[in-house]
Amino acid sequence: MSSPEQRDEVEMLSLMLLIRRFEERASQQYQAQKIGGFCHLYIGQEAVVIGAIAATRPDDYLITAYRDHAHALARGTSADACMAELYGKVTGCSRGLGGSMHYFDKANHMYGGHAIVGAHVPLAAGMAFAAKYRGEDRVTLCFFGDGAINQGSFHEALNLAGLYKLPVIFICENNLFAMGTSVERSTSLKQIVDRAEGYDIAGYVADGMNFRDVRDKLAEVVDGIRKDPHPAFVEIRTYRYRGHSMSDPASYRTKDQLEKFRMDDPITRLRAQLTREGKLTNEQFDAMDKGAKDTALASVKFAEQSEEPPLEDLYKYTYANGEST
Amino acid sequence: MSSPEQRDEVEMLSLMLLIRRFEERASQQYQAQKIGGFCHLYIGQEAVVIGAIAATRPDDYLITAYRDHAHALARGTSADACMAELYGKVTGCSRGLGGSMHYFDKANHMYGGHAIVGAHVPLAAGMAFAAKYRGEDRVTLCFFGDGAINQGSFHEALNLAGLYKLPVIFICENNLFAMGTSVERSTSLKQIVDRAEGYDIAGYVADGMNFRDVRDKLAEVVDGIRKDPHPAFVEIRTYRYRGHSMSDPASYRTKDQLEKFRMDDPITRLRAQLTREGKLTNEQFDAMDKGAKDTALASVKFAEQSEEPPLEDLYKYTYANGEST
Amino acid sequence: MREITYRQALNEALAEELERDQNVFLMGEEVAQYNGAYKVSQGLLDRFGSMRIIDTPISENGFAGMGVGAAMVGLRPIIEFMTFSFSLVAFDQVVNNAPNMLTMSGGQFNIPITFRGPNGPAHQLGATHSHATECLYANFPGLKICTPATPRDAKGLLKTAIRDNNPVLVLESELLYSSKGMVEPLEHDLLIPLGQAELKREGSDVTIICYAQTVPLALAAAETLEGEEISAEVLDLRSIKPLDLQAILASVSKTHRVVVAEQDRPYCGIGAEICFRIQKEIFDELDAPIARVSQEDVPMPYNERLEQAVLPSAEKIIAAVKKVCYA
Amino acid sequence: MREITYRQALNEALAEELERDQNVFLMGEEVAQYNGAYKVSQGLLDRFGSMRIIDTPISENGFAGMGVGAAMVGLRPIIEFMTFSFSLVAFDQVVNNAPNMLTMSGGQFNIPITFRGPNGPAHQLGATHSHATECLYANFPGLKICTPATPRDAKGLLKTAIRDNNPVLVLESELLYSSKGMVEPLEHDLLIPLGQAELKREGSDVTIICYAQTVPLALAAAETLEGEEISAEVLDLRSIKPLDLQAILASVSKTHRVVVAEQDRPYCGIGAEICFRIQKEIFDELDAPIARVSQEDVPMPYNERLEQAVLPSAEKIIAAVKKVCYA
Ligand SMILES: Cc1ncc(C[n+]2csc(CCOP(=O)(O)OP(=O)(O)O)c2C)c(N)n1
Ligand SMILES: Cc1ncc(C[n+]2csc(CCOP(=O)(O)OP(=O)(O)O)c2C)c(N)n1
Ligand SMILES: [Mg+2]
Ligand SMILES: [Mg+2]
Repeated sequence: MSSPEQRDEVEMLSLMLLIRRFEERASQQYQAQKIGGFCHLYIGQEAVVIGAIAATRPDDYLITAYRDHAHALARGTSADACMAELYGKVTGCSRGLGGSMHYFDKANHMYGGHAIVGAHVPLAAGMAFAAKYRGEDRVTLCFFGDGAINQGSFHEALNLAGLYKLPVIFICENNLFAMGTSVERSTSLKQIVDRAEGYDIAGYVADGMNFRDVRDKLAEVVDGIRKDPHPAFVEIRTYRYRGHSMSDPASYRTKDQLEKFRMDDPITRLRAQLTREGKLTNEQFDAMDKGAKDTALASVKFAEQSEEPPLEDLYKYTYANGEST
Repeated sequence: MSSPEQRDEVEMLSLMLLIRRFEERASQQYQAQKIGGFCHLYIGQEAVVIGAIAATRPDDYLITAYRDHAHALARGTSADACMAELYGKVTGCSRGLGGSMHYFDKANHMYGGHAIVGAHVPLAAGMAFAAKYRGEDRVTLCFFGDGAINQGSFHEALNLAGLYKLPVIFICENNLFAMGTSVERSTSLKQIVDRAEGYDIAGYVADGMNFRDVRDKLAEVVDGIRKDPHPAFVEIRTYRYRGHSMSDPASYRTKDQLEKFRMDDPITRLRAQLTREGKLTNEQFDAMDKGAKDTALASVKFAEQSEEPPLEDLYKYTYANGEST
Repeated sequence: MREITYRQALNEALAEELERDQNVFLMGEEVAQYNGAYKVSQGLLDRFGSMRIIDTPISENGFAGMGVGAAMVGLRPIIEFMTFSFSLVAFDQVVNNAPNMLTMSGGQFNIPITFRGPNGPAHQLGATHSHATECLYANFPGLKICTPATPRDAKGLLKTAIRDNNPVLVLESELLYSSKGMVEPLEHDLLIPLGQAELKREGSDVTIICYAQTVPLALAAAETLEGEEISAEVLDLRSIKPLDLQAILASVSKTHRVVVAEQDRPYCGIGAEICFRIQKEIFDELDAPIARVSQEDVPMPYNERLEQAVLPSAEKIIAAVKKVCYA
Repeated sequence: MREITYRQALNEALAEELERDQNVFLMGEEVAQYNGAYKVSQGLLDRFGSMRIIDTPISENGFAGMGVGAAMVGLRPIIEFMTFSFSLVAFDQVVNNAPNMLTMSGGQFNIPITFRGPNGPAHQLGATHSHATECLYANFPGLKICTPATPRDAKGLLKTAIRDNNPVLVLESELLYSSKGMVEPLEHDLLIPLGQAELKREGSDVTIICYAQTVPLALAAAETLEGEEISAEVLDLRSIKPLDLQAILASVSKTHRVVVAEQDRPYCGIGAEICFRIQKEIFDELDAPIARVSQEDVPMPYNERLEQAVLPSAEKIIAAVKKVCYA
């Protein structure tokens, strides 16, 4: 049988498949107007969060922006709870009160889903501060987009993390665009990773279309942090196949660019690697893929059959313990 | 007779003297409770703003933080108007409505005096943008403290200036402390100037106790910008002899450190240079100094004899043209 | 008159003012190449070029501040917030630097800047993306605020705002962008003064004071109420600051009963201020306590049914009217 | 009981709660080595060490957000703003991340954080440094706000705030830091519930509603009015949110006349909300319109005489009382 690491890789591939199939389903249901609000898909970027998950422990803190479906699924939130959240149902991971941009799952150490660009980066520093305060060897994973690095809150958080030597990894998911704005049009820098120098924080680059590269780079970074708490910055180069949100035709980029990245698909690549290495057969892959599709489909059924949150929820969650004012 | 540059240096020295004597007087009047609010003295840092003035044109835009008396005097605002502002008199450079932290002088291109740390840095980018928009070759001088570089607004402004290639010089007056917090305790960097790298902005360092070094470094920078608009960052190392504000005993720093900088006083140094070079006699210096002292003393008299702003001013300046709502 | 959308009306206002005055420029996220997140700036980049229609990074605080700085030296910036929910990260620039400069400089620097973009809840965007900011900004002297509800008002108020010599917030509404209405022909230089309310419907039994997103709700409520023999006057404030107190007092002095329908949250909301002013000026004219229909005082939930429960609605306005009319 | 200063009372509250609960820490600019810009945290670094009393750079948005993050994973941060005027650069963290998290996460993450520091105008600090922020923050559901006026209230409310499981703003007052008052002995665990007003003086002719800096003004006014045969009741709200409406209504039902004395600006200020609530609940009890004494609606000038003209004062309160009493 396969060694633990090898098993892990197959498991990780299956998580990537789950993310993709889940989002394809979500996209379909959104188009059928079963889902409201904004909806931002992660398709194409799967190796980023899964590479990070593969390099860390389940109790490490994880926080991200609004393109967050994958991060919850990666952390073990069920597809049912994720789909139900899109439907605004009480069985959703945020009881239907958060929606696509605000997935939370405390039990699985998923600290959200945050929709104000950059505003969760200081939160990550605070979580890392708490770990250090309590003498835990937990690492905080903070994901954000290439657009977020131009926000003041990003800057303040990096400086604070550098100053207090907090155990946090700032993971920039550089998918080349913030809505319609390409990185060259948003950042006065040749490489995003160079921004870390301005805080004396070590910077790394990983190939986000390559699961193993992401995992290995992060494993190295995590290892260093567990021994001696400090922040790190990792720019992961990736691409979103879809528009910024469901309503964006993405006409600001070329077909060629999209095709180039699709050719380098992270799922296809990991599959090929595992197959080549004799760790995965086509049948196994097909079964996994079917499993992912079935789970995604079942989640739609689950969501549709779930209840709406009761009206009392409005007041129940404004203050802790349902206090009223 | 002396060449224009030489005359300039003597003039610049006399401005430095004026700043020092003015602030000594202001300090005395503050202690006598003739002046209210906060009052932050610049004594020790005179070569910074005067070096910048010597390297630029009177119509270049200038904006700074709340430690701003020197910047107005350097730009040609009269000591009378400056002192009257501290007294809150209608003859003050901001009609007594701004106070110590909010000196403004439109005619002399002094764009304030801004008291929220870091918040004026984007304004400087906007002024530089306007210059570029209109095709002017004006440079914007933006002064701020070492504490300001940890504010989000600083970061956003630098990125924007880098991106749009705006003709602005970000001048960090590094006096080693932000209130009681030393630079090593506020910034996760060995050298402040390195922060500019995170924006692909060229960084320079100058010795703020040395007028000629400040002037020459800035002259070089300004020259480049006039030819081809772009931002620059200059860290100027200096020291404030007094506490952060009038109420701060500055017990967080050593007597030795203060003495070391006092030994390197920018006025003493420029005086010695000019004397050594035969451009200034002791008599000339004494006359200049007496002139500065007289001007400062006269400004107190002027302020004391001036009127308070009328009550109508309250409503007159809430909206342009005195509109009411 | 032509029928155009609210979005188109705003677009015309921008184009006309950009055309009229070289000092006017538009800056914000996705305003240029993307033609605006909500397409309000459609076509402006092509027409006015990249020096005047400027895309920014996601740096609201930074570019709002740039606007203030540019205004200090004579330009007339229009700063678009993709939504006013995002203006909260630029709050300090909007409330400190823009409106205080004139006073702090003793009258030397007025700031002729326009901040604009959609404000208030849209549809299922959740707690952080649904803020109605009018009552927050109204607290700051030196700012002016308008809240157009119709295409005509959108065009006329935005043009006036751009020409105003003070910082003006034009709080638009995502939910109204596609709504249609009659507007003067293109060649007409439509300017609607700030601080003038408009009676959108006359009535005699009760005054419904409203603005922006609550105007269509109030009109719908009035329509229904008419069927129940209650004649409601619908007064659209159009501007929040300056507030047209005269128009309010005139209407209330006629009807003696008031419902304020507001899109913001209740605590220290716009309706509270209006209530205070009415009772202060014409206490004896009131035949019933003033009622308010606002959001519920809770963070906005994502779920559609719960969101609807939080928001003002025609039904809630009708119920409030009946209450104040003791009907 | 002992007589101590308001500053000392806050210091004791901090020390006691830091002592009681290892999860409590204090973070802000100059709170540690400098012992606080206003010396409220005097001695705490020495006693609790640098892991729990933490100096920060000038990054309000950053460290306010760190507090929210730390609270998400079980700590109980106390975040000091050197003044609440500077909280405006951290506005988004205070109004979005702190109070919305519980709703957005469907009840999973409450945020037990205390934001504290001086609020409101001090003395000649000018327009950017004199903000009274209570009405801004009161607009946001999920936040609680208290505004102690006496040393006893300062201690009891701050201790309660730190133990509360929600984000609480403790809005102190620079002008009151050196004021003195009687407070229970050190060993007494003084807790004053949020949402309970206190009658600071009984009276029968008029109710003066006040909080924070206006409490001493209201008491002085009441004293003077007594000499003129007007008996004023002085109700100190102590908390802005939750608001003790019962106490307000009880007093007004007795006196039938109200003056709200508030330290904030008028437009959508605290007094507007209170006015709305009173007339809504007990319209018929009111014998006169409700009057407010607040700041003038202008940016705060530096000049002392003009600043005084902008601020509420005992004289202005007296004039307002006379007006509502038709005296
Ligand atoms: C403060 C703020 N400004 C603007 C927005 C609107 N907005 C949402 S996502 C986005 C682009 C973000 O791009 P990036 O950080 O690269 O993340 P990606 O979408 O590529 O994952 C923008 C501008 C927002 N949510 N918050
Ligand atoms: C946003 C903000 N936070 C805090 C303050 C209070 N404050 C005023 S000056 C200052 C220190 C600034 O230090 P630095 O930038 O180094 O300038 P310096 O005083 O040395 O000239 C602080 C914390 C403020 N004015 N604004
Ligand atoms: Mg991106
Ligand atoms: Mg300094």
